[in-house]
Amino acid sequence: MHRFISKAVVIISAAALIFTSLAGCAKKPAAADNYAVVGITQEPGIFDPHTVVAAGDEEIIFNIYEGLYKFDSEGNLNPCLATDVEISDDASVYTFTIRKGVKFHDGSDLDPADVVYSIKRAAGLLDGQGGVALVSELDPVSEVKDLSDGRVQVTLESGNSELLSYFTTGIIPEGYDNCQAAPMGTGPFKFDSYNPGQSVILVRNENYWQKGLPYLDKVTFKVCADMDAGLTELSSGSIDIFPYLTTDRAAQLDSSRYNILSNGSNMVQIFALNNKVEPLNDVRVREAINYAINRDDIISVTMDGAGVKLTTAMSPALGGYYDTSLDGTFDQDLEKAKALMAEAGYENGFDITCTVTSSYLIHVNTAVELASELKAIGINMEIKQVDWATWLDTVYTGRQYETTVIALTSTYAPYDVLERYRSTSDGNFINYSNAKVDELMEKIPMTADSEERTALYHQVLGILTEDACSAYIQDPATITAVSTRLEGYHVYPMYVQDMSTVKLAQN
Amino acid sequence: MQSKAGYLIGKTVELILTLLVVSLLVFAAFSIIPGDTARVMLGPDASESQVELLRAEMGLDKPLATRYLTWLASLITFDPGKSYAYNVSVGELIAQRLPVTIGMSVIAMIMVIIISYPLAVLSARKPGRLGDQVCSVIGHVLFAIPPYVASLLLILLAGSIFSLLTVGNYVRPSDDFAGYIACLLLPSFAVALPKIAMSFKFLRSSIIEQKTADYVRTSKSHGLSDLKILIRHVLPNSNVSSITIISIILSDILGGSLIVEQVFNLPGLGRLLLSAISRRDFPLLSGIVFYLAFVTVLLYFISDIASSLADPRIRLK
Amino acid sequence: MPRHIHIVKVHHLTLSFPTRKDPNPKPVLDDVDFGIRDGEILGLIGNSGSGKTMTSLAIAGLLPESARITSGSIKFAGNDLLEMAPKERRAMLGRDIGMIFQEPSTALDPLMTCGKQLDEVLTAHKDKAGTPEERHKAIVEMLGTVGFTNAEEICGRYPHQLSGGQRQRVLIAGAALLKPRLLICDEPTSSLDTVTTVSILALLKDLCHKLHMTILFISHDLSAVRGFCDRVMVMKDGKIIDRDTASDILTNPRNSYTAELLTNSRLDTRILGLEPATVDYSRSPVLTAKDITAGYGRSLFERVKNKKQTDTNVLHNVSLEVFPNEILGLIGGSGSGKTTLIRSLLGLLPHSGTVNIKSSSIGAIFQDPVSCLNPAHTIRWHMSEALKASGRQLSSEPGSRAERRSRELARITAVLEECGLGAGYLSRRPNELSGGQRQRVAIAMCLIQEPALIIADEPFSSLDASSSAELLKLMTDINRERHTAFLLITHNIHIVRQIAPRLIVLHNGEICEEGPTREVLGNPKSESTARLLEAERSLHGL
Amino acid sequence: MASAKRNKTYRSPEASAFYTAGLILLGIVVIAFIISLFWTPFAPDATDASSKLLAPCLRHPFGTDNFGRDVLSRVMSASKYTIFISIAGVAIALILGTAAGIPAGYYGGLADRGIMLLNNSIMCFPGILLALVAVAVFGASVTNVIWALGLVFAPTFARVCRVGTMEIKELDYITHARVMGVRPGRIMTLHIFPNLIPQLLPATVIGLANMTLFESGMSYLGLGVQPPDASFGKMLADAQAYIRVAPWLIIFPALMLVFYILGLYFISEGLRVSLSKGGK
Repeated sequence: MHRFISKAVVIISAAALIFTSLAGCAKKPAAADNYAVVGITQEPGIFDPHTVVAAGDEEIIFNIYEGLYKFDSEGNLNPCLATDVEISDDASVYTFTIRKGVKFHDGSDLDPADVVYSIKRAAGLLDGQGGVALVSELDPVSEVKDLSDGRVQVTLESGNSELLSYFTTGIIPEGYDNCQAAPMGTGPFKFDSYNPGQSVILVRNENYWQKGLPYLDKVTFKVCADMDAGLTELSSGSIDIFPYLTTDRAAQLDSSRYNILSNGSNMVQIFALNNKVEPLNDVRVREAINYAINRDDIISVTMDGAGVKLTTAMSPALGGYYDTSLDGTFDQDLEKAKALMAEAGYENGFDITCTVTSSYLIHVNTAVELASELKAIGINMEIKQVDWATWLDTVYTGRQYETTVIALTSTYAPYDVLERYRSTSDGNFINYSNAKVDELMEKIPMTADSEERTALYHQVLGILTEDACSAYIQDPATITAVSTRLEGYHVYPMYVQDMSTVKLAQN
Repeated sequence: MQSKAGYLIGKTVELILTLLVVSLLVFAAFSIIPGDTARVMLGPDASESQVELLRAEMGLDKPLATRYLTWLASLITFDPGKSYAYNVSVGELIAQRLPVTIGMSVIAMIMVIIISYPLAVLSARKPGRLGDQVCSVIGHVLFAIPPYVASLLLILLAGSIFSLLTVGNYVRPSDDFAGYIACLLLPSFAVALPKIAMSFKFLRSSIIEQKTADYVRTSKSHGLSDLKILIRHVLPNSNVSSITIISIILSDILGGSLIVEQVFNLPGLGRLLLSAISRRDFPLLSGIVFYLAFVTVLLYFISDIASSLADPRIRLK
Repeated sequence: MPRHIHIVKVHHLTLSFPTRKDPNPKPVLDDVDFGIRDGEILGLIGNSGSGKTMTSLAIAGLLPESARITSGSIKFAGNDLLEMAPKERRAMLGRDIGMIFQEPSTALDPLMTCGKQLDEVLTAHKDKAGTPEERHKAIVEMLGTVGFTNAEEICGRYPHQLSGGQRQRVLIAGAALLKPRLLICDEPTSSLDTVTTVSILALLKDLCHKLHMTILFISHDLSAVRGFCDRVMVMKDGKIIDRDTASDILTNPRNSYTAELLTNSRLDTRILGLEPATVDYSRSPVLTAKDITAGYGRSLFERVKNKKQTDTNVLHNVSLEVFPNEILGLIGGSGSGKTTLIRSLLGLLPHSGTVNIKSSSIGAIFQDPVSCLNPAHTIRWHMSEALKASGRQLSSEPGSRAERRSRELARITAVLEECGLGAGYLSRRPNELSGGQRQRVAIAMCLIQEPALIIADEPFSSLDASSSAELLKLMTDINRERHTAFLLITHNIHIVRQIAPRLIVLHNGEICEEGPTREVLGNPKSESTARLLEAERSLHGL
Repeated sequence: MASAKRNKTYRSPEASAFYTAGLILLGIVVIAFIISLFWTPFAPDATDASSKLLAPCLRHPFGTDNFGRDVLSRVMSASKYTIFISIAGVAIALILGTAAGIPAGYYGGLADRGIMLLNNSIMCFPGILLALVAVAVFGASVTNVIWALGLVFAPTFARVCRVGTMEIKELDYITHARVMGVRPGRIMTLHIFPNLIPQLLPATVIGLANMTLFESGMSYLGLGVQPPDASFGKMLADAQAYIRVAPWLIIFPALMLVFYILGLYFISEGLRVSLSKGGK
């Protein structure tokens, strides 16, 4: 027997040597490289265009589903499956003209019935849905009608001039209810497979209505544990596109192999303070926190300076809607912060927990920097890291937390940004409640005049700042590394990865 | 012959008992979770009816003993339920990830053997010489470097020196077998390094010990050459004592690869495990834990059988 | 090859182990000069470290690598061994020079059958190899020569399936297989019992005649060479200090060292003036054991497999009585069940039958002086532990803690004193004591418990002669003065003859003879007693 | 055996070399730890955006990290967790292991089989797995890490104790004690345990080293010491991204970690050498 074992060892060793030498010689097949691999740091979970919540899922299904309207990389809202829309004067009836010649991934044609089904499903108007809207913003929709002339009429309970951006929600075939397992839309890519924890693979939609698009045969969204794991893969060449990098990490990449694209992200990174828990329910404490932190330092540490400082709930990227008069409100002032703490009865500070998701290094790092800065006014902040799912459950939905750091994404619409500060909003995870804000937010959709609306927005922002409802930190730049192998990638000011325009570099 | 069968039966009974205790341990670990498992899994936002539903689905409303037996039965049929987070059968998920972890472990083990064995034989030829001492010191240092630290250093080296070995680029064995091996080489090496040191140290001292054994003196007095004594007596005897250590090393490698996968971003059991941990996916977690332990128990069982085959003192008692 | 008078001639051999620190150490062999005559059996006697093993290894060419021969030469059949190439020398091993060693239990590769290992001797020497069938025939034949009747079967066995004596025979067969002219035997019998020793010596002598072999026989025991060797050399500190014919040396040692070795080989009790107590056999015995049957259990699996078969018993219905003041001798060969009996009597082993002890405690002392004391603790700890365990602790007595402690100390010192150990030993640890001193502490630990009976299990077997003698004297003194009874287990018939009025002979787990010592030894009725006596006589000449 | 007289001050040169090397390496870490209890150059978690990712210089001998935190201070304070967790964990493992191993070895039979079955079953979980799961179930905190590692390591000690006890209990002095009527509990604690120390000592030291390996691995995975507290594993995990631009972030924690583990290995090796030589 021992002889047998010795022999076996020899044979195995020899075999191993052969394998290793083979592996050494093997060259990757050069052909068929018309693909791209995109790194993502969240486990994808939901592929249903109407129930999707996480931004990480939306950036994938952006390529599968299309809505009646669609954003472009500039943040403009363009007609997509609709060619045109007519909005009634009181903004309560939207009439869409449906594009012709569009095919679903299974080859069937898009017709108005599909649109009616999809919008009804999103708005919760189908039988058996009990009127609960899957896309809560579409809740005001009261009726969807096929006008039989290639147009679809959507009627709202009350006028709302800000609703067009929500008609970007995906259109699916009539009666189709298997979006989770087999996503089916009209987008430039078809769903191929999902390997949990590993990847989502999309393949080219040959029947895409925009002629010539897409360029790539295959797009893989590959799950990386975190940014650093993604960076490792990026430098080894197994990932082509990796968004949401920090500048210092991007700087490490070989510039001959990667183009670094940077863009304002229209995100609002917030140091969220749960307005319902002690001692954060005291506005003076919230103010003190706002005065204690140094936003420039945080931006420097987390984004290597590539971020725009925020003092309020809206990114300056939204142009006129942003109130420039608020700039500089909460510049660091430790004396003032300490005074406010003392006034609130916390001259010796207090202990607090910051629940932050480990999926995003930028937020963890922000929390670490915040903890260090808050020490100066006696606040001892403990950092508790949780995974994304837990964060969503306990912090965002459950609101069981004291503080957290997260970036709020939104469509390119000011209403979407501020909607969450309504006391009844699902997105109001900071438990902010101010009757005046509620009232103003009610009023805005009814207001047709855009200047008047802007003034109302400014008013809301002013109140939010006055209440110091949370500490706003920055609009972090979206930094994306794209392999020089590819071109045509556009960074969107929102959380999407548009792969339709990406193609192999010409050389 | 009868006692050989007896030995086998005894070992098999031991194997089954151990597996039972292992399963009990795993089950207990997930049954004493503070609070309501279903509630913990669903999060605070879930409605009471949702929790009830999951509780019923997971069988949490049944008595502990029933739950254990059901779970045990599902383990035996290799179908331990559905992952809560992925909504896919646990068995399927594990099967998907197995090639990475098993591949890494096998490659690492081969590396351990082909590197440490010849070195140990050479070192043990002249113990105390410079070469031997250099090997021993390097061995100690390697032993003290955690696999993930070794991985970091290797990544740094690999990125700049061996452009052949790509980091984190996992190739499925069905797509390109050579590529599959190639992508696992570096992580396997990181896992193997401290074990190479361990096995070198053990083999070396075992060979030295055997070389001073009385039977070697007898063989010398019979006029056998040193080489023949080494091959026919010393190595087989030291192999017998090495079988146990090899099974321990294999189990360590399995554990080590769980971490190293994370560093190299390979889609193996380790990452599945960590994601199951972070998402509190208990069906998946208990499945992974049990099957990993199962593999180890099996390894020890095989090593026991192997040493009984190799050693007549155990075989023919 | 021409015949020489001396088959081996060692000329002024000096050997040392130089190290980097000490390039010129004291030589291990210092100007050793002797010859081995063709056909003789030459005994080489000396204590460990005397250089006798190095001498034999030098002849065989198996010296450790660090050894350096600084001067001298070794000639074998006229050829200078030290001038030969290593390969040539190796070829001589097995073919011209055979060797057997001390420890037969480890001298065979446990993974290889005996037949295969013997086969290696043949295949290692290509000129003598022949076909497998021829080789097998030669091996079986040689196994027959060394006394195996089942030679074919032995070929297929692994070493662990053989007894010590059998293994030594296999080793002898291996050494003699190619009929070498010189057979070096390095203490081949020191780990064997007396009966086996006698048979192995007889075999060697037989081979010497049959195969015309010359034997170099190395031993530390001068008496073992009696009647076996033709000539004897005595070695001390790397020098040969005495050489003559065997009978001359044994009867008429010419220097003090040889004389000392000679006394060590026998235990001369006559000069000690041992006076055991007189025994009154009408008194009721301190220990009565009836129908003791004991053995070692089988594994759970074996029991499940075969329910009917009873446990393998080592003892069968042994009954014995020990009377007050008595020293009862218990002798028996190895495997006779002595140890099992004692463990049963001490209640350490499950057994059937009854053991009745008319005393609160019995004391026990064991064979091995190394492990008889706990190395982690001082002698004082040992004594007070024994005192505590006996229940005779003084804690219930009046007085403060310090007073009790001092009284306890006084008692401990007194008992140690009685056993010949002064108060200076109190704080010592076992590894600072000699074997004899440790056995004394063990006895003292018994005494402090004031037992009526002490069971002594081969207490002398690992001690040198003077320590044994002193211990023996201590035991008889205790017996006489304290009226403590002893059950003395030993294989040394000589001691039993001197101090034990009554004797039990154990054989195969049964008492085969019992009665007054003089009668039993003077007129052995059972074959096993006779054999024990015979082996004793042939080895020690008593 | 007269040679058993052991000269206590004698050490083989091999053992001395191991001791010296081990104590120097370990000393570096332990001194850093002791100083950190009273003083660190900077507060270990004080960030300073203006001085981030500085290469080693006079002000920051080990450089600074991406938050501008002083790496020397962080390394010093990280040694605290490493040392504390390894000692506390080994203490738990040692207590559990001896409490299970000695009776198992002493009594044998069914009790032994039961204990060893449990023992072997725990050992069947590959290395770090059990600790990870325990922490996963009960949450990541220093206390949980200590308990988990203590539990994982206990079987090793139980094994050493059991085997040692089985050997020792056959020795005459234990038989003697039994004959004298010493109670089993006393035999196990006072007669057997002191004689297990020569075997337990190297096992304990190597246990400290292995526990550190595990702890740093868990911290690396984010399941050990939680930020902003410093631990070697977490520091290395964070430093992975800066492997090229700021290698000092990897080098210093890795060196300290390896020093500690290697120092312990060397000492255990020295103990093994001197105890095995002294015992024979």
